[in-house]
Amino acid sequence: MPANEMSVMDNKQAITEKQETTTAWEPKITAFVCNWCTYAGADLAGTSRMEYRPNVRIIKLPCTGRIDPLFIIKAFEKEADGVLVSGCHPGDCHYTTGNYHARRRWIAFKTLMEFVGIDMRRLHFSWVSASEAIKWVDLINNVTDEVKELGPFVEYKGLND
Amino acid sequence: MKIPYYPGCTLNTVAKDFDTSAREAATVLGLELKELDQWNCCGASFPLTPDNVMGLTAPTKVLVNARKEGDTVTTLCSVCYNVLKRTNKAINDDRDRRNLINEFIEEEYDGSLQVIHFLEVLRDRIGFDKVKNLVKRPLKGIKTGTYYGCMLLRPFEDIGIDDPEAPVIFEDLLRSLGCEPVEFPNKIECCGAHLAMGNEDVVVRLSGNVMTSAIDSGADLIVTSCPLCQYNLEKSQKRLVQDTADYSGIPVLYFTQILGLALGQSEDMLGFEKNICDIRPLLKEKGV
Amino acid sequence: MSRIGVFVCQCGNNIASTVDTKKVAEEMSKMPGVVYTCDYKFMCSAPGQENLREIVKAQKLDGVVVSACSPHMHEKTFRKACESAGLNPYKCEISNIREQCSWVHHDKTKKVGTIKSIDLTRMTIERLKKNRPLKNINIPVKKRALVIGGGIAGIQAALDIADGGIEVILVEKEPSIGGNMARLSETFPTMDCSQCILTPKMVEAELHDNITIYTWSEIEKVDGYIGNFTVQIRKKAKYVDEQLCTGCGECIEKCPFKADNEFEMKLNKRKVIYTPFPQAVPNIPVIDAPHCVKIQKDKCGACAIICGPNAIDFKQKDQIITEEVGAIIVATGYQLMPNERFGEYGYGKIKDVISGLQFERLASSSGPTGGEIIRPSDGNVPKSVVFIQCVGSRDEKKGVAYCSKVCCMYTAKHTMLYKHKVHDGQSYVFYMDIRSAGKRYEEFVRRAIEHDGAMYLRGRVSRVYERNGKIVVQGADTLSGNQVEIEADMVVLATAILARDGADTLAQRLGIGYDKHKFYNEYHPKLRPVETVTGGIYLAGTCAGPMDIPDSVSMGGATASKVLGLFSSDEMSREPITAIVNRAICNACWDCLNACPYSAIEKESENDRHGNILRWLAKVNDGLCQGCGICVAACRSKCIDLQGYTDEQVYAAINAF
Amino acid sequence: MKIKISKENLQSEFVRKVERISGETLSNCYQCGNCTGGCPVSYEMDYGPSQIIRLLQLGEEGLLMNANSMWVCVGCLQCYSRCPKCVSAANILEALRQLTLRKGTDHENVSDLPFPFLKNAPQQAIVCGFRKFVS
Ligand SMILES: Cc1cc2nc3c(=O)[nH]c(=O)nc-3n(C[C@H](O)[C@H](O)[C@H](O)COP(=O)(O)OP(=O)(O)OC[C@H]3O[C@@H](n4cnc5c(N)ncnc54)[C@H](O)[C@@H]3O)c2cc1C
Ligand SMILES: Cc1cc2nc3c(=O)[nH]c(=O)nc-3n(C[C@H](O)[C@H](O)[C@H](O)COP(=O)(O)OP(=O)(O)OC[C@H]3O[C@@H](n4cnc5c(N)ncnc54)[C@H](O)[C@@H]3O)c2cc1C
Ligand code: SF4
Ligand code: SF4
Ligand code: SF4
Ligand code: SF4
Ligand code: SF4
Ligand code: SF4
Ligand code: SF4
Ligand code: SF4
Repeated sequence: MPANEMSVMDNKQAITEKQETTTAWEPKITAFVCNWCTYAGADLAGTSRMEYRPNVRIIKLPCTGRIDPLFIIKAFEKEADGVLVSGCHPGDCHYTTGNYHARRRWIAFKTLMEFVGIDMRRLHFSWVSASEAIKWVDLINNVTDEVKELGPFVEYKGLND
Repeated sequence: MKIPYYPGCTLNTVAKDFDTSAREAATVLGLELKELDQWNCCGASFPLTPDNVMGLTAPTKVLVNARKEGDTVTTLCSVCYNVLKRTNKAINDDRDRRNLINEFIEEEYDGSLQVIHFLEVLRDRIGFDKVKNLVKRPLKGIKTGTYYGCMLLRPFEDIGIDDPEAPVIFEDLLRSLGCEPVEFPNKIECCGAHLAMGNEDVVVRLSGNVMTSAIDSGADLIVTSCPLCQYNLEKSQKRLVQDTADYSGIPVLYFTQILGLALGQSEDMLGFEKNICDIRPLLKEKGV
Repeated sequence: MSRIGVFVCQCGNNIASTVDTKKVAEEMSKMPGVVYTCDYKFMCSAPGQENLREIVKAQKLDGVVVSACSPHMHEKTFRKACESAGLNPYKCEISNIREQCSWVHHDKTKKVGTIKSIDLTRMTIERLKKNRPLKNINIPVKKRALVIGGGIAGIQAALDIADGGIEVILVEKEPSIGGNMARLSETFPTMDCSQCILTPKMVEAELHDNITIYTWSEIEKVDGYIGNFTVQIRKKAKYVDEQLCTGCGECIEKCPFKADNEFEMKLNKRKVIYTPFPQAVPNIPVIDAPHCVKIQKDKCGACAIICGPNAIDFKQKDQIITEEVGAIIVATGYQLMPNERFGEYGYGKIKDVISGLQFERLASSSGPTGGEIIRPSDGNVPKSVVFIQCVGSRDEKKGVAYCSKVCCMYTAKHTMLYKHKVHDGQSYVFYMDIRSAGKRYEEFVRRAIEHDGAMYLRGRVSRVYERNGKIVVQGADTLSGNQVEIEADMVVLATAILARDGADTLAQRLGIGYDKHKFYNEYHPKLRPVETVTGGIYLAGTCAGPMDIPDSVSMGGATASKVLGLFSSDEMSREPITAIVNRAICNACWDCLNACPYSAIEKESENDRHGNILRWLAKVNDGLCQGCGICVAACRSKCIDLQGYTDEQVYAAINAF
Repeated sequence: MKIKISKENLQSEFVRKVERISGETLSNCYQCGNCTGGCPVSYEMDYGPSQIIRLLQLGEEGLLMNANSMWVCVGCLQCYSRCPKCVSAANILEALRQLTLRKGTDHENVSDLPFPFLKNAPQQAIVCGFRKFVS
């Protein structure tokens, strides 16, 4: 492990003060979302003061077409118990066809994920447009609950360490 | 050239003229219509509801037997043609139905047969040019109304013998025999089909429209390719001649009869005497 | 080690009520590389920004994280502030702890919000460490525009741009500009004469100092990108010297041979040397080479003999002209589906079954009959005319699934024109729905029915055939539920509006998208309707889909305003979020090139001193790249990356969770 | 005449059965009327083919099962051949016939058929007629 990554890990432990000791286990969800649709949809959930489960951490990308399957594997290797990928609706992509590329790749990737033994209920692919704040909220709640039921994802943790 | 031939029930009985004239004409053209060793009725209608698999078993048996004798089968009757060709396509295209039928009739048929109409044999295997060269008695000046009816043309996706709105295969054949085909609006409209059973009024109206529109367009004669069309037209002709003062009638003949005539068969052999409206005075009048 | 400053915003109480901002700042100060943290009431306020600037300078920060609202709100604000403090703007990142945290987690104990804000900020800090300073891309702009297609849409665009002081090149493939509108008689919904309103515009375009018109010309090749296109135009041989010709028309008069007249929709013949119509712009004839007896068989030559100024030149060759422009407007229009497609309507074989555009020519006072409505077959006045709508439109089986949008309206117009010219005539219209959405459009259709006596029948026509010299139209009136039959003297088909043949080839040359019907794709159907995905290329008129004249003109004008906007400064500046190839390791598999929706990736060769190609590799054209990153995910050997969203940055964020 | 329209009727077992047996999707029909316009026997039908489809779309069973349309249809496929939406009214009418015949109700009484017809008519007319009219 590179030096500064190590320090990140150490820091993290220091900062979060072992939340597990005080509360029940909570899953961690990494969300890869596109800048134009889903990120804006999530913003709208905020401006509308909706409420949803706090387990998700968003990583913003220009387009779902930018998502490398390795990002997802990496996320599972690290802290994530569930991963969410969300972008524009088909036909609505800011970059015209980016989400098609993502979807095509996703189909191939799905088989791979199943092959390497990741429960597909841990990995969600969705479309949320800039106006679908409610859909975003439902999505996060559902994904969080589902992953929570599955329990922590331990198989991959520290593979790279 | 030998070609496996499925006559179908009607050509074996009431439409014997259709069958014999075709066989004779084929001989002149250097062709043998080889009747299938074993055959049964095709069912006379292609089941329009896709859930009716039973209706496909009879025609499939025909296809199975035909397949044993070659990769092609030809028919003369448009209805048989329609039923066999569509069944064959259904079996070829639809795996589920294929399996179901095969299981039922205990065969392994895959739809690999080519079902062609005798008109296609003439057009694609012999060629109308060659037919033309063999004509001994050119039927010059005879204006023919070529009546296609429904089964020879529709549905286009399954049959595809010719353009369903403006077919020409019939006209092209008749032109090679020296006739002058005339265009008439009802050439692709229905004759009344199976309503012959139970609803004769409709048949008389539809078939009557076919004949009057042909007459109005200047036809001297109507040719058909289906015993049911032939029957409906003739039956209606009888009624019209009886009931309508200014209806003079028009000869209605199978295309093979006309073909035989042009290829030099004797008139006596062709069964012209059975027609309600005799063609022989016309032949005399036109001097052919 | 980096020197990062973290600024946590309270946003009044918007953040502070559910996030302990002080705690967040405190925790962040423990992270390696972070040298300064604080929390502040309103970061975006003037004092907030001033504070940021001062600290950047004082602390010599090389990176800034602002934990505040969505980057869609204030990323620009803070990047600008950093820039003015001497920090590269792309070394400033926003952590969204308001929309993504304080506003969606209402826990008043601040526990949930604080933990999440810490996570989010930490992820942003780690990401920031991998940020490289980037510079905005400046692209010089060539302030000239190209308009392809001289229909009403193209003419309008050209005039508006030219009036804005910009030079325009207008390329038209026919011998005259004017397009389909030049064929129309009168136009709905106002019924003004088409020529009367179009011709002045054509002349204005011809005389405009800023407009150069190339007729009888087509686009051969397009290179470059927004602001910098190089276009090759094939100027086909007219066999008439445009400099010498005075447009006297003697040659046309003398030419003894004729060919089908396409402008008149083949209703009559024209000479082999011709101008398509009397008001043609430019008024210079062309020779239809395939039909010219001199060119084909070296006989005749009558036109050359009569021509006073010796303008006829049988040896003229096609010319290729190269033009440099900064923007391109595509306005290539439509064509009608040929009648020959419809067997049940007589396959174009029944002479008196005609298309809508043929009817326009019959009704036009400058048309082949001088505006008299007569049958093409025998010249008689038709006393009963059937109009059939939706022919080929809304027909998935034999035609196209879409609605052609203008035929409901022009059919109503046709019934009026007919009534005005044949007072004792009766018109019938078979329709499925009447689509007359638009200002004064429904009123227009009602006028045809109520005032001009058009008989509207709701139903499709099944068949049209000839019987005893009449045309029999057999269809249904679904409102009464009956089959109906009409004996007509003439039938007019409102055939579908299609994209032009060859529209796809032109699109490929331009690198713009088109749908399955070959209509060009707009960037966004609602919000960017006149732009294409390719920067600097715009769409006007019916090449984008069926529409009428008012819409075509509006689109023409809208493209002009886009072009004038683009040309308002000498350079374009844009975010440097573009792909970049690692030249050392690219193995030229072209996966990126095939994936890029903007054709922004080019093949580049590396040559030795003698010009021999050593190897190929991918190269990103910054002018075209939109920064989607699709190529990055496509490249299996990881040798292309997206600036601003590099793999390194993304992994840093993932790892920091 | 008044037709009562309700969700139950629109999605009734009957309507679903017709769709299943015919293999056609009723909602594809946009009621252009082309089938009725081209049908050679629609003049004789209580409801033309497009009206039959409309009644099915409305979930109305009584009117169409009592109509003569299904018995008059000659199966000529002109309707399907020209339908811009590739809907086959012929298949739908066949399905209605099947629904009646499968209940054991014959449309023609075999013993009523005139002897000359049975003697002279082509076999195919008889076979086909039986298939269309007799269970
Ligand atoms: C029968 C009928 C009647 C109508 N009546 C009315 C009416 O009354 N009122 C109304 O508002 N609308 C009416 N319309 C619609 C109207 O015709 C169109 O909205 C309008 O003409 C569209 O103009 P345009 O410039 O987009 O296309 P077009 O007029 O088609 O012009 C396109 C031009 O581009 C040229 N071109 C094409 N390809 C190339 C190329 N590759 N390179 C160079 N040049 C090229 C063409 O030659 C043409 O000159 C009618 C349409 C029809 C069919
Ligand atoms: C129910 C419904 C659904 C629709 N759905 C769609 C759809 O799905 N897709 C679609 O493309 N279109 C849809 N539309 C149409 C769409 O709403 C309009 O096309 C569009 O909103 C028009 O925008 P506008 O800017 O012209 O007018 P407006 O949206 O009306 O904006 C005008 C603005 O001017 C302000 N204003 C008015 N008078 C003054 C004044 N004197 N001084 C200063 N300000 C003034 C008003 O407050 C308002 O903010 C729908 C319309 C309706 C009614
Ligand atoms: S920067 Fe954003 S979060 Fe901070 S005060 Fe301004 S609006 Fe609120
Ligand atoms: S080419 Fe000559 S004759 Fe013809 S219009 Fe021009 S100047 Fe007149
Ligand atoms: S040379 Fe050609 S264009 Fe000139 S008059 Fe003769 S045919 Fe016409
Ligand atoms: S505009 Fe009217 S006539 Fe034209 S396709 Fe649409 S509905 Fe049919
Ligand atoms: S980032 Fe997108 S636009 Fe740019 S080169 Fe890659 S795929 Fe093309
Ligand atoms: S995908 Fe990668 S290796 Fe292939 S050409 Fe593009 S940059 Fe080079
Ligand atoms: S032709 Fe087709 S779409 Fe039109 S009414 Fe008949 S079934 Fe419906
Ligand atoms: S198949 Fe039946 S419904 Fe269709 S056109 Fe023929 S008779 Fe009419």
